[in-house]
Amino acid sequence: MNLIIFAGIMGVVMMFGGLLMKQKHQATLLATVLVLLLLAGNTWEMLHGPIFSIQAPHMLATSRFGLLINEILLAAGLLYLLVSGRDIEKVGNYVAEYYALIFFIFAGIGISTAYTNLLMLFLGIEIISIPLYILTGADKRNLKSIEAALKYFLMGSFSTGIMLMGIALIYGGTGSFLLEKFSLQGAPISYNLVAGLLLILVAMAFKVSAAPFHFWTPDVYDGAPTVFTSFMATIVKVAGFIAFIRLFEGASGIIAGKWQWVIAIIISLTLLIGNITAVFQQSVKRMLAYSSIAQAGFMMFALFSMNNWGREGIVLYAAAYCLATIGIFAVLTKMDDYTYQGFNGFARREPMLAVALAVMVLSLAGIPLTVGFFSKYYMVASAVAAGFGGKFLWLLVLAMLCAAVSVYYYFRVIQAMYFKEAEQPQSALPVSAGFRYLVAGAALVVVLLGILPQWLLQFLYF
Amino acid sequence: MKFAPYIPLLPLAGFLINGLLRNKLSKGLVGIIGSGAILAAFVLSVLVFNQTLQGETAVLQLFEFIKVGSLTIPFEFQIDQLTSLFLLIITGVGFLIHVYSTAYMHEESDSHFARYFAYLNLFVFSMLLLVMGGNYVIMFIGWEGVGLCSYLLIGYWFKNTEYNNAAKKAFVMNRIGDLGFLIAVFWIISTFGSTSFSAVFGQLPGQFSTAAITGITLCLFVGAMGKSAQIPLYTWLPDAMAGPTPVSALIHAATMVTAGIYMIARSNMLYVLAPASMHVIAIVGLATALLAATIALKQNDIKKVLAYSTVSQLGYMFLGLGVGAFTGAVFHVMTHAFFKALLFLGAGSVIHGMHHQQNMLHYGGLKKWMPVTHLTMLIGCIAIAGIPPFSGFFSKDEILIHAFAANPVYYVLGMGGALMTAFYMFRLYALTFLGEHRGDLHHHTPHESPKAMTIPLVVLAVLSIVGGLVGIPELFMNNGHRLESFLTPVFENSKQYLEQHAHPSHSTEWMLLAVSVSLIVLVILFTVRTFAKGKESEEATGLGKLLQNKWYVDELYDGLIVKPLLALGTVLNNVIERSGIDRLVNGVGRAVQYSSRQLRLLQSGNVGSYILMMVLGIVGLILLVFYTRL
Amino acid sequence: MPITYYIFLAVIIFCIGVTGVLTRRNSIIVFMCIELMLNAVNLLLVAFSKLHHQRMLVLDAANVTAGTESQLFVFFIMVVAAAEVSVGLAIIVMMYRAVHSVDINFLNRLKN
Amino acid sequence: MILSSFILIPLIAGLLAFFIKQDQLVKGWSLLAALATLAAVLYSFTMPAAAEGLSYSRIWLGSLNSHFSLLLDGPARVTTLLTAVSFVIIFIAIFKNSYADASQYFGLMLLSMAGLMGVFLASDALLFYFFWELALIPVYFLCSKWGGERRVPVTFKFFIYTFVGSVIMLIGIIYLYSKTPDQSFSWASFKQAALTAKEQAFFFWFFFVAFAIKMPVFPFHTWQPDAYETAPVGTTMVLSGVMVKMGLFAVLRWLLPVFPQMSDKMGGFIIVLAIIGILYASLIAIRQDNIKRLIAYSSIAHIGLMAASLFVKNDMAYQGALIQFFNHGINIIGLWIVVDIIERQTGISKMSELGGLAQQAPRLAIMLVVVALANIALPLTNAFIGEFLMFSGLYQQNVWYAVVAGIAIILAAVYTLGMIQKVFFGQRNEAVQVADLQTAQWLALAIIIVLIIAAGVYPKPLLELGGSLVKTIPLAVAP
Amino acid sequence: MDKSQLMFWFLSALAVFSSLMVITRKNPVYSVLFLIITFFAISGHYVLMNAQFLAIVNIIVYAGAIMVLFLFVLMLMNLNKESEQQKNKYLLWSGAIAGGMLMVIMIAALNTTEPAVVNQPGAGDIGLIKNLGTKLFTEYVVPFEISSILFLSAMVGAVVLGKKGD
Repeated sequence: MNLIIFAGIMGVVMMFGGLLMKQKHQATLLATVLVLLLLAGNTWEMLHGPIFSIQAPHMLATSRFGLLINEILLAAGLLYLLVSGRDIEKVGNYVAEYYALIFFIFAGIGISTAYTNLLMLFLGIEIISIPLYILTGADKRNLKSIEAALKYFLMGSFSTGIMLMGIALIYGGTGSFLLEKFSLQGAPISYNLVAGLLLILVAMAFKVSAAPFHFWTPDVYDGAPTVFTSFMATIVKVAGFIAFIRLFEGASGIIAGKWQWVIAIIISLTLLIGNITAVFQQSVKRMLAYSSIAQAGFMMFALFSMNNWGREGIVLYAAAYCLATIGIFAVLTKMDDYTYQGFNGFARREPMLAVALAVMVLSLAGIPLTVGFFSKYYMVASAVAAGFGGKFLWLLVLAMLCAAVSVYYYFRVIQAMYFKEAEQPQSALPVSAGFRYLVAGAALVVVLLGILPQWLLQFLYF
Repeated sequence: MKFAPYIPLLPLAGFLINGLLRNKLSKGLVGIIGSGAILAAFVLSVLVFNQTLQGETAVLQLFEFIKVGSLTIPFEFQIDQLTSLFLLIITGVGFLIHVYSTAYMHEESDSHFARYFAYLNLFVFSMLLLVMGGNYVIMFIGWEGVGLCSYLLIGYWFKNTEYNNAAKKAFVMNRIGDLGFLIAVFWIISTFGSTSFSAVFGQLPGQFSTAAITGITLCLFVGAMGKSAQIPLYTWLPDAMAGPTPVSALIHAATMVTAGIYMIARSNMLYVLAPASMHVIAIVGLATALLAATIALKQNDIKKVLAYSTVSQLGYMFLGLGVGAFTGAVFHVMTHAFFKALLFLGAGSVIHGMHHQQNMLHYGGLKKWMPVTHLTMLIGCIAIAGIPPFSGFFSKDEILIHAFAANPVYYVLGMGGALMTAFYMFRLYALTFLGEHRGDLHHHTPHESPKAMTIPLVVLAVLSIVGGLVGIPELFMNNGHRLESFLTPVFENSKQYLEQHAHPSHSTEWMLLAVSVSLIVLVILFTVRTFAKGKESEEATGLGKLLQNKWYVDELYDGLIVKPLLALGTVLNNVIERSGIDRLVNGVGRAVQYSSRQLRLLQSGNVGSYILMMVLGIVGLILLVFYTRL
Repeated sequence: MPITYYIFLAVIIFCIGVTGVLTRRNSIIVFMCIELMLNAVNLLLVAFSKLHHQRMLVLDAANVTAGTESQLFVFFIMVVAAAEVSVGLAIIVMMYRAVHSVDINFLNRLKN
Repeated sequence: MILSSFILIPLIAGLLAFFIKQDQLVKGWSLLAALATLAAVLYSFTMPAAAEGLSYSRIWLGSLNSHFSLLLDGPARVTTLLTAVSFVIIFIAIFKNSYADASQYFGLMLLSMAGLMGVFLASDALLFYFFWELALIPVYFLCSKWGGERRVPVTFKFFIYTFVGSVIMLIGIIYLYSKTPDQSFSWASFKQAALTAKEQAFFFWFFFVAFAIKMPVFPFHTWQPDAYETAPVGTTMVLSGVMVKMGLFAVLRWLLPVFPQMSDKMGGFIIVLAIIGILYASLIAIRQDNIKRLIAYSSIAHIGLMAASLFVKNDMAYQGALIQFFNHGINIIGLWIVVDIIERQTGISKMSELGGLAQQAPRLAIMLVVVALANIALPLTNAFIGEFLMFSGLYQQNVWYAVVAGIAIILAAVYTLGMIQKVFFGQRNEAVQVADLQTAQWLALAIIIVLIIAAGVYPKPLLELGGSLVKTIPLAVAP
Repeated sequence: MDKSQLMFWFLSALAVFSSLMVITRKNPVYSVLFLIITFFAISGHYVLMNAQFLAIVNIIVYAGAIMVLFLFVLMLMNLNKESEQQKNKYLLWSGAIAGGMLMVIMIAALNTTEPAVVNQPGAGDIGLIKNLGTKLFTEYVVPFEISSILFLSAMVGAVVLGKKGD
């Protein structure tokens, strides 16, 4: 919960820092330090309790789960700044402001992982969304960026409208904005509440780009400056999921037996559309956009089964997905050519990065020995553990078949890197050795967590 | 008896030495090693024979070969009278043929020469395993081993594709039979729980269903059909003449092809309990004897005539087995080994002398160049035609008499076959040795073969003459049939279950003998007169053409079995595999790509349509939750 | 007035807003339609506020502040809407500067 | 600990191999690692074993109740021995071949060896799944990078195909896990999983499909000929010699004991499917002109027989199949060595373009003939024992199984002899030049031939290695 | 029907009518003006429900500030002419139908048989500034403070996006 305060303050610090600093990389340095501080603060809170205690029981409540997710997202953010800082500097002139926005987003993430009141959810989502609209349009010279920002903004606002309608109806049904009020099972079910829950579900599905509310995702991810796509697709998306899960943690019983069907249909649509459409893509960036939809389909399993397995799974998923996607995007931003052909002969060009990328891609595809496997594993296991293995077996099979389809487009990256030769010999990427080691380190973490996922999960329980 | 296991080991050693050192050894050394190994084996066989002659038999368990659950298949040898007789035939005739080969194959290069002897030794090894094996599995090892050697030796001149095809055909046809054999073995295992002869026969007659026994025996007979070239699996044998002639003599006349007879004689206990199988064997044997004889009538290739003759003679042996004349069949195996080996080696000598010309129409009048060959061949012809007191007479007569006892029709048909045998053998003799020479004398002058070839001929000729004396029928001499009394321990148990036929009276026997011998002599005289003049054209018409083309059986098989199977293979490969299964598999991939192309169109780039989808999604969800029952 | 009337009214206005979003191409008007949707929500929230207030009064006469929270929520919606409008209009202006059009379908490079 | 060394030696050696830059050194290193593994395997055979075999267990994922547990029982003995021996032979055979990026090639080979060992040893379902994939991934890289023409799409098809199978299996594993009495992945618990008849029916197929694709059994086999054709030959040897045994082995360890009723009920159907596959593949093999595809189809036929035998569930078929695991692996590696020699020197793999090679390379021809004879299960070669027992077992189950499947014996003779004839015999094609065997290849083939004959003449040690069916699948046999 | 009911129907009709005009007018300026009328109608509803604070805020913030901003932008861009030609009739109709469907479905779904609680106008004074203010600065101080972040980011956004050239 301290994250909200610290992140807000640091956002302000960045804003003013921007006035003082003349050099772009100073801003990056400052931002990195500040994220490190955030991370340290959050770690402290996780281990020893909050530094400031905010007494707002009806608004926010910390949970170990939320803190762990914050920790993961902050670590991912640190990695993100370290590997992509240079690219943020290249987007435009307002580097400090970009960082400020990123910190504001972290404040929003802090809210999303700790809210207990629909108002806070609304504010949190908006605090995340509004800076993102701006970041999407940050590359003003690029028409794609403008288009993406406009699309994102209009559709985002529309979904806000839907969400608000949902909140209003829930209020009509329960007379409260508190999660606990409508989470109570066995409370009289009003139609307002059910309709409201559905609408809010739709709005959240929009945020995490679940089908059929995902349409903004490919266009926005494609159009936004690649560094910010990386941020959006990973950290923000996971935060959206946490908000989603918190929202429905106890509410799934309200729609009684139909909840699983609703989610199952959304999951299957998401998986199918995400995976199948990704097959066709020629641009790696756009492929990653569809892949993020596809991964969202898997993450939705946590909502589907609503049990501890799902929660553990989402923790792993957060780590797996953030690490891998940030790594791939970091390399992608250094490339001139975002198509698969651009990766031809990459293994010769950058052997170490190629290995790291391969590991990350394998992780995204869910191959064992990478954390991506366990994240998918926990998702399927959650559904089985919840007792849906029989009735919804088709969903599990579908999910697994979609995972197999995903191998198709992920492995095209590996194929390009390792088995195809570039048309003309290319020099190494213009990156520092530190960058290479960082990406490789991330890949190593992916493998280590793939062998011992408990190392991460134990933080949920100690 | 202790040294019996060394009998097969000797040729195996010969095979290994000649095979591994084939580039290092000289031809002389190779010949000595190859023949020496067989000679040593022969000597040991004689010792073994001596012991069995005194009624000593043994089952030697060497080591545990296969042990699975309750089933144990030891690597065991069974040495008894039947075995020792075959040992003698195999090693004896084998040795002669080895000696013969040292001269016949002398034109080959060193390493090929060694390869040839290695194969021959391997063959003898396998054949010995076959006859010594104490259970059906060991027998099967030899059974397939001889098939392999036959394959290797038929395709010995591997540059020639036709020879290779013949080799392949032999192997595959043998394999068809082997499958029958294998199934019989499985059946035996499931019925008797063991494959050892002693254990299996020891349980008989027991409470076994006739159906099972009949099934087993018929399956075994299928194996025999393949190995001993019976209808319908006989067509490989004539083609097998592609191999070097000594090989034909050894494998495709004297030894391997009689494996079927050995096996059935060995399994006599089973067969007597399955009369239906016996009938089948008799009929198939007789049919084969007649069919092959008719084909032999019009063949012009000297080896082909002999080959069909072999098929025909094997048919007689099966006839004998079928009518319960086990001793007669074995007797005929023995005499046939002598005179057919002799004939083949003689033919080989002729071919050698004629510089690998095998068409009899180009022979004629060879007796003046090749006196030894001529004389020995004549003896062979007489023996096979069944003129007393040559060996063939006694053995064939024994079979035919038994056939008469079983069914006079068998006798009449068998007699017809015998007449045809006389006809084609003397046709061969006359076309080859009598009359004017029809070949081109300017290029090649026929010559007599070297000593290494003629001596075995002479030895075999002597055996062909006197070989029959071990089985002089009761008709001529009381207790003359030494062979029968020798083999009694093998067959005595089964005798009581044999279908009992009234044995023809002596007077009937005398009459039959007189008629048959005189008919044969008549045929011989007619044949020699006709063909000494060389009256035979290349082109035949009518029935002759049918016979010359072997009743078109090969073509029939080709059209009925081979081509459809190949076509089926092609269909499976091109249609089912490529356009069916694989297409389906690839189709899944293609369907995904297709739907990918279609689904991306949803992503129209148009905010209005995106939001439209969202609204429809909301509508759908509300409908789902409020208005459906799940 | 029965609460359902308010619900219906809000839903009708909300859906008119949705229809506007679906059918119009001028991004400013689309944005205005979204504002219309927000207002429909606001209206509904205020109506529920009254409903809830009265319900709670029946149960607990001392609870005079029941229902305040949804009016405060409306307040926050307006706050957020204001922030959104400033950003949204900035985006629209940015687009207009670049392509001299505010048609949402004018820029259509990102698809498939 | 000795069991872990089966996996760890190749794993560590493989990882280290990536850093050895000298080609000869890395080859020697790999051979050394394989030999060390073989030594470990052989040493383990001398160790006194409990009734079920050697085992080792250590906690791995506590919260999932998954253990790093290994079990060396009868089938595992055979397959680990096969793996160790095969890799030794393979490394010898390809010693003289040159590879671009040799360190990567050999490193990946060793990694796949570690994966294979793991699959054969794992007695924890999750661990098993891990190794199942670990064995596959290196092969994917090996085939895609060092393979022949069209290597990328072909390998990809292979990969996705098998991957589909394994993810389906993963669902089964997860589901069974939830049904085990103690929520554990261990083999013992899986055998006690309480499943309803319907669940058995479903998940039996989930597992079977994964294994069937790996084997491959008709009609899941279409990836295989293409993959064998394009993969680099060392990898093809691994694929065809060892990797196909994964599926068969998995049936023994994970399918039959876990789904006893279903495997009884469906056994007949699967056997029929396998037998159809045997004949089908044999008939297709006859029509192949490409020698590699011929061997591939021949392998499908052989594997089909083993698959059928596993479902027969009597001792003869079981032991026959087990011994055949080993024999088939050795034999097919021998065939590939010969094919490799020919293809490397001539660049031709079409039989119609070859011919008469026996004149140029007599030693090679003899070696091929011996291996080919083993391939058609001639007595006194190793495969005879296996096939004899398998057919015998099939016969005990149903006469017609043995009779119909037996036709394959004949067809095998047809295509194998046809291959020998077309490649080695007949008129020599002057344009095609083949030198005779080099030492390394000679050595590899000699080892193979010694094994072929030794196992053919004295199969007892190998048969004893496998143990009896009752020990492996006690539940299946109990009424 | 008393006065307040009459007012309700009038205001409702006005709101629906003017919002319909918002989405049907070709000229955006008219749309803006009709939107302002809608807002006024909604504010009227607020007054009816004794939520004066919100009524005032609605008029000042929405109708006043926000709508003027819209109008300003429109004028700035000189978009008062009808510049919008809907090429895709299909999309237009499907949009209209989908919107209508949503409406029907939502109304149907929300049409409860719950006992109709009459919303008496004028009852309760929770809508007064005093009550709201107290609550806002006690219980709702956290969101209130947090919304400042929202404004800060909106401000930064205006700078980043609106500033010309870079």
